[in-house]
Amino acid sequence: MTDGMNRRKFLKVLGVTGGGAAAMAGCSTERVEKLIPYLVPLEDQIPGLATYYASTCRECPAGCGVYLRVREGRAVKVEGNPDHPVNRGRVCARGQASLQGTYNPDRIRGPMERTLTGTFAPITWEAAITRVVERLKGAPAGSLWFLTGNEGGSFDRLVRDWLSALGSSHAVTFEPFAYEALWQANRAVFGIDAIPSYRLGDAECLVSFGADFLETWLSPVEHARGFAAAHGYHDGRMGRYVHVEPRLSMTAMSADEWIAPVPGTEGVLALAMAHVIVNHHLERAPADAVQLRGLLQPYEPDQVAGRTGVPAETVHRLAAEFAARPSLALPGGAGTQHRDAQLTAVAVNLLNYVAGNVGRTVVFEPAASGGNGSYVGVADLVAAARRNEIGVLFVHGANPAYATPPGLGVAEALAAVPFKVSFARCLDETAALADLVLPDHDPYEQWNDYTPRAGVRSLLQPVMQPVFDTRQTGDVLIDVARRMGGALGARFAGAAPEGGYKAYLQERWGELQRELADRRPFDEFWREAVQRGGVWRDLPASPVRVARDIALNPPTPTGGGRFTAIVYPSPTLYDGRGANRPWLQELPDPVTKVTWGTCVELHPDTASGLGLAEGDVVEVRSAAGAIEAPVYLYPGLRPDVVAVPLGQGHTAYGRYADGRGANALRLLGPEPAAFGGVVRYADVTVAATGAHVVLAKTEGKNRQLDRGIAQAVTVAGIAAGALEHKFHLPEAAPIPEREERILDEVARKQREATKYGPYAFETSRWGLAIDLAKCTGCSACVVACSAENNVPFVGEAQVARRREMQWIRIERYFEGGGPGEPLEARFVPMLCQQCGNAPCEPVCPVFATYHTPDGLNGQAYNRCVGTRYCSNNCPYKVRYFNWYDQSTPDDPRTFAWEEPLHWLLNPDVTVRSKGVMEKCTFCVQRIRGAQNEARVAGRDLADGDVVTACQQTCPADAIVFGNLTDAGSRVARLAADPRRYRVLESLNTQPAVTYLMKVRNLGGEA
Amino acid sequence: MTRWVVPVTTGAAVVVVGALTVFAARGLRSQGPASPKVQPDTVVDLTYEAPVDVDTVGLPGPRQPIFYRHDVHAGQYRMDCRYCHYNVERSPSPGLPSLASCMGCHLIVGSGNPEVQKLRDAVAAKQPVQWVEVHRLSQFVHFSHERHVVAGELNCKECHGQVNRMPQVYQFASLKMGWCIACHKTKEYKDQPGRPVTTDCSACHY
Amino acid sequence: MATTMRPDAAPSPAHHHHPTYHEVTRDIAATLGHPKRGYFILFGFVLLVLAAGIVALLYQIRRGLGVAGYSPPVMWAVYVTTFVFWVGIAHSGTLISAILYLFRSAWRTSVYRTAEAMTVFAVMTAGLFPLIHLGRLWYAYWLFPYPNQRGLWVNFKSPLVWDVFAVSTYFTVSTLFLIVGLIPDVAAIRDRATGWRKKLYTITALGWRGADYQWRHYVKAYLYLAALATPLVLSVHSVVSWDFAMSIVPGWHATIFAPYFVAGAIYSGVAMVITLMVPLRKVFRLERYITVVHFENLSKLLLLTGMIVAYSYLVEYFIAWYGGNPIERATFWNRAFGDYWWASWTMILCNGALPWLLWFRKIRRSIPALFVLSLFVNLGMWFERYVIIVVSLSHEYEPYAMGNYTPTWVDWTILAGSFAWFFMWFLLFAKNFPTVSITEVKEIIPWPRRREVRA
Amino acid sequence: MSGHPGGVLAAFRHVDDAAQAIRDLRAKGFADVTAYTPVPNQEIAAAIGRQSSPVRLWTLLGGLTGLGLGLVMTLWMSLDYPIVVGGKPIPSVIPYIVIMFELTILCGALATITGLIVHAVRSRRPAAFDPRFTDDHIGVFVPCAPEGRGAVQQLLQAAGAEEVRIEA
Repeated sequence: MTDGMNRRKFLKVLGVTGGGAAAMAGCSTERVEKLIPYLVPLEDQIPGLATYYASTCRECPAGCGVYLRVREGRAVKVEGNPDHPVNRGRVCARGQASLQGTYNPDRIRGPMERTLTGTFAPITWEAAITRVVERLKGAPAGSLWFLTGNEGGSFDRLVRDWLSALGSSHAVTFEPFAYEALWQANRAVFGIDAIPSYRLGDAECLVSFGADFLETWLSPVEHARGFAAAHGYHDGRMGRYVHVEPRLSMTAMSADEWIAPVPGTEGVLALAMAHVIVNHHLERAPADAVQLRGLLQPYEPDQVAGRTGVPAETVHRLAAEFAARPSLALPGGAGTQHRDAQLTAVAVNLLNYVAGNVGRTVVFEPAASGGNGSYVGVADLVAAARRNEIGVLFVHGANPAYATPPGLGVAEALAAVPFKVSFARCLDETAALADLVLPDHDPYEQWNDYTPRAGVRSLLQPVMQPVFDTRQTGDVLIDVARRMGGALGARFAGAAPEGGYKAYLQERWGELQRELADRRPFDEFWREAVQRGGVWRDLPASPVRVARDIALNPPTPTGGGRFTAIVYPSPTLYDGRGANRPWLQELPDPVTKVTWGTCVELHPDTASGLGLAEGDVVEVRSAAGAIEAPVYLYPGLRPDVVAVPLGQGHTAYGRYADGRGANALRLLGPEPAAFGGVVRYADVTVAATGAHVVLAKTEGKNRQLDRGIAQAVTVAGIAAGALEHKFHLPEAAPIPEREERILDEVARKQREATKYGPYAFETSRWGLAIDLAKCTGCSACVVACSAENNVPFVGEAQVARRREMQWIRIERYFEGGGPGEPLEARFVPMLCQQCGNAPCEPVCPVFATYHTPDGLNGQAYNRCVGTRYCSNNCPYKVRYFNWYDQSTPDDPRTFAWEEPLHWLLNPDVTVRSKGVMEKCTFCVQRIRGAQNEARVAGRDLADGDVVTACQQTCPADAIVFGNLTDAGSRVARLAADPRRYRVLESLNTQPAVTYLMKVRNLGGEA
Repeated sequence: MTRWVVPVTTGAAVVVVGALTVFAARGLRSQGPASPKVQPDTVVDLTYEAPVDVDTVGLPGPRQPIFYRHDVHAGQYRMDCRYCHYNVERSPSPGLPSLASCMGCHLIVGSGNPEVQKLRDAVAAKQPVQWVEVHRLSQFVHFSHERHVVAGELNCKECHGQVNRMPQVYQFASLKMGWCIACHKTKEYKDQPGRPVTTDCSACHY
Repeated sequence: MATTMRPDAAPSPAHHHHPTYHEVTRDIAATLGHPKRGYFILFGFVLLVLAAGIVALLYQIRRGLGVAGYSPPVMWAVYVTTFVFWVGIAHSGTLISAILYLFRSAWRTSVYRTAEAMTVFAVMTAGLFPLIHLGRLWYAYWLFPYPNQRGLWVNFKSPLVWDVFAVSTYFTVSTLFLIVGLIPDVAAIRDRATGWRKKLYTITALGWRGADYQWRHYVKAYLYLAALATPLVLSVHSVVSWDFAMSIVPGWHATIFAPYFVAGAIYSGVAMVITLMVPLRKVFRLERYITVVHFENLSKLLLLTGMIVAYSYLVEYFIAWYGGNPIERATFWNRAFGDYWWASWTMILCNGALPWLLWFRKIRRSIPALFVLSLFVNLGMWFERYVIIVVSLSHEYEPYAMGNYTPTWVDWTILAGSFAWFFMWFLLFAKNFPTVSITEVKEIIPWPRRREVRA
Repeated sequence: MSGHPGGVLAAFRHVDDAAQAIRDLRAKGFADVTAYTPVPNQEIAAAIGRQSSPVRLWTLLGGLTGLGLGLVMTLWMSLDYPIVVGGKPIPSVIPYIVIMFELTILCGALATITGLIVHAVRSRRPAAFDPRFTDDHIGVFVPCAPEGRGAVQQLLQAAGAEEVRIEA
């Protein structure tokens, strides 16, 4: 397979598909197209059919397994690997956008060196490697440093081998979110150097102390699966979830109860709960829990209520619930980013322990290798550089110049390093400071492996020819080693001459095979691993006991500024590495719905107090620095808190990221906290600058005006029969029974009259069911849809005019929040409802939109003349118009597929041109594809043969697609669920999309 | 009563015009290669010999970088279309023979033929031959060879004409929508007699 | 023409001190002929604005509709507003020329020609906008049911297709009506003109001599054209109103729309007639033929239709409340007190309130007052359509998808261009064809007779 | 220039004189008198005495044709390539009524104009003409052989014609 891969040349590939080229042609058919054959046929490629290769997503440390859909030798879409234990076939928004990293037009196209004028100039690989070798020969062993991201696999090992052979041990790992507090707390409380796996699926009562476990924390996709299993509504039962954090994060929006304590006091609250449990509810507690009574004594709820701002009875109630059922408390996110992060982590560990969760829902496995490193490491590196102890610095997979607080002075420090080599794929802030840039392959172009957690070894394989003249860093290092000769050369002269990194990797996997006591020949083991995407097994939980000597250093009082600023990782851009993916830039933040920029979240009352309106640009100033950004009015905050997402404010990193928004890290002090990480809290002041901008957000009103768009019930409500009388728009008056009959008769006659020609035969009616009790608003479906359907991004200015084009959007509505009533947020994925009586259809003068025999609301793009009447008449507003030509390079201002981004285009879907309306059609290309297969095989479609892109990627499995006329299908059963409702049902549009009401568990019925 | 004549006749005229529009439409539709006319099957014609030398200029269809003779390969030697267009039964796109498969024969066969020499040079230079596309559908039309050939049991020549008699391949059918529809309106599902194959827009346009 | 009208028919406006037939011919023929400098300056300015409009349009075609101010959910805006505005303007022309003709109202004779010309040019202007607002106007011909190889037809259920038929029919019929009415006048001028104009009119008079055998058919044909134009004019704006009423957009979906729109159309049209007539009368010195009486009658028409429009506004709001549909209510609340309150109140002030001044005879008979008022009405009627279209769309069913709209320079330039286009035609017409009907003005002047008529 | 059979041409100022003159002439058997008026005039028309114009038949038939055309076109076209929109019947007559109506008016109007032209041309009588007749005079032309012209001339003058002249 790989050989076929290597022989492949893109010229041929492009020629055969014509996909890219033809796509650019828009709707013109007049151009002469060339057909360019392969020189040698590819045994695993059938032109016109997709091939799938297993690999691993490296967008964040979670390490989900993915399949790459490859057409004619180019990867066109990321899909989840169903076998992979981490994500079980689901992928998050960032994973879906990962191919925009591969095809990013700003990728470094070949090796570069810094010239005397300070600019970069291209250089050959040969010359580049020679330069490295010279420098290494000249540098004293000790002065050699290697900074990597969280590589978590054989590459880590390679780097360490490589360094040790050169006599250096300065390998530093830097991951912006390294969870230092958790590592420390686990050492302190359980004496184990690991992060446990949190079994959300088994937790009937979940309390998150700030952990954004559905966004970025540890392994969001895996968590979402577990959360959906435990917290989804299954015949009368569901888990309960309480979120403790000063800010209502996206994750918190799925909570049944949101408690906003004084910033930094989550730990105290957790200890208070533990206190109650050890004193009153010891049912499930392990025997040695009582010994903690003394330790917890000072945390009696009434004592701490003042500090946390949470009334004692709440603590008692929570503790009772927590102790009564299999439960789980999560330390993380904002809860473990303030000064007292370690206290929080320790407290949560204790809470889990006394509730008897350790070993049940908190499972420690034998420590996985590597870990995330620590901020302290970088601080040391900077110090060393300042002391001129670093002669040569290699940087791979880390971008400290951007991702650390500017106060740390990474840039200045690096200036003191005589020779810096970067292996960056994009010219990020750190690479921009390097002397030599040796661009690495994209993860999807290289051989590698990754260990998300103990027991899981996940493989990466090149799914296509490299897009640019890049080389895999592993190969480069080995090449350098060979040229260095000596100890280093000897170390890598090894097993496979010329084998390069792949051979090294296979050596490691040989060891793994022995470790697994697998007797098969290695090739067999290897091939299977490559096909499956890795090997994994369940490890026995290692039993842990609480340590005897635990010190609880008292929380530091918050002081200084008027507000506490919380700097949180963006659910879309993570720590900023997603900022050069246009899909992620245009993906509305699940909470604020703002795109393409930074906004400062302020509580409406706070804002009015400061005389600020939405869009007013404010200066947020802390002791460390200041940023300027527009205000977003967000009721989901404590009035004394402002929140700013990370991820923007790049000063390099390509056209989509550079100079956009503000970098919230400027607010943070550089000095590592006691727990070894960055404190992402700051005492700040907020002042208006007088400037005002129109926020590029996709949201109109954030209240649903009692229109029943997003409906919800409570478990108690269902028990009390709330579902019997369902919500409807209040009619002017109930229709008299006689008229009702007449209306039905008319309707029947009409249906009869539509049975004609191709409509006269029995066909399916495609439908979708969306369970709002599971939907977490994570927006993975949005990017998946864009990727599958060639949906272009339109850019900030257009979004500001509400011209975004994502075919599925996650509407977020607020309920309550008035004085004394809790604020509640609801998500509704809104896509074309494929109405049975579609209002959009009859108004189209040219039949461009119409009803297909199988019940879709079809859209023939090439027939559309662009009257836009259909959109006016669509009550759901799910039709999107091509205001400009996003599909042609002729107009660079609006071109959305800058080469090589256009290699992402799905050849099965028309690329829409200027002036036509487009919309969701339930991935009709997948339906037709499946129907063709079925016809050719002479069989009927079975339930599950067709899977829409949104359904396929949904981490919570909230979306189900299928045939409504097939009573046995999953979707048909859900469409009959008592919680079913259809949006704006009173309009008699007969939507094919059924929503299942969100269910909230207000507790008390444990 | 002469004054009746004029209005009556003119009135009639307008009606006729109206009717004509309608039938004109009919006509327009069925014209062009309507339901593909099937020529007598010539595959059994074992005696066919392709003309020895033909002048490309005089022939219809675009001129190709190499004057590949379908009439020789498919006609005289009666090679099956699927030998080169190997995907036609398993993929929407019929597939284009790789130069390797050409060389399968032409390593030995055809020495001395200047056109074959071009092929060998191309392979030697590792330069793919850039054939000119003859049958082109717009990117907003999605056509599956697999379904038409396997499920639809269509013969290649119904859409491509008698390629085995074409020294240089030309576009036989208009490949316009009206032409597709004309056929779809006549054909029926093999397993459901009486059910016409679909004329649903979204069968091809998505 | 009033075949049944006796020379001593009801006292006509121009009754006292009639001009003689000859004076009529002379005075009106005098309005033609070589224009003065002022005319050319005005015409040049109009062409300039038109050019700007065309440039804006070409730019929009090149880059896409995005250059206009559209922001979803407001998918229709200035262009459709202006389309409805111009179609509305057209209507009064047909009303005066056809409906009043059937009602035999004598006073129409001296104003109907201007009104009718205005109709034709207004429809010509309106007809452009359905094209301008298309995403792919180069495919506009797909809107017609022409035989094509695809075998596809148009969707006759779509109000937009009704529009295509209604507007093109309306254009054809009103143009024919104008031309037919012109023939005898052109003949009259032909017999007085000299030089190239003589040639022009000789051709355009189609050999008219006013012979009995010509009048005989002419009179009937004109009568039946009027009879056809009358239901047509009522239908056209009903169809236009159905573009909205047929949808489910709150604020559009109302049964009152057809009569409401027709009244509004005539209202705006009459206003435009006044706007045109006042300067025309001055420049062409037609005070003798277009008298205060005519303006008073026009303003009565204005008052009547204005009252109907005001009533329709009330009904809209009333039904929104009485119908009890919360979404409908929200829409109208938003109209009155939402982000677009200023537009709604402009419309209500100009169309609902100001016409009440016309209850005063003083104002009805004060030409300057009427002129100013007519300008306000034109403004108000444009805003009426803007409110109906933009404001309704900005506040529909899906709260998350609600949003506001602001036009860009492209919208404004094309809007201005449409006015230029209209006035270009009107100026050309005014200098080359009689803007007051020679023949029909004569008709209401009794023939000189030797003996008294025997009753 | 005479594109007409010679005769006598008279110009009247007073409508009753002209009408009287025409009546007298017809009484004397001059059937094909041509009268010119700048505006249509009932008295003259009555004096000339012809049945009302057949143009109305054109209007009627044109209208009916349009109606039929609208009906046939809308129904046939929607059945020819059946497409369901908004769950409505494929041929739905009610919306099609709008189209039928518009076509009725359109064809009616076009037919009327055709009728006008056709008949105006067909009933044309060659006769002498004077520009004054489109201004303020009523013209009467009596085609007659040279020998009879004197009598006619006298009759017309007696009737009060302002001017009478022989047109060769």
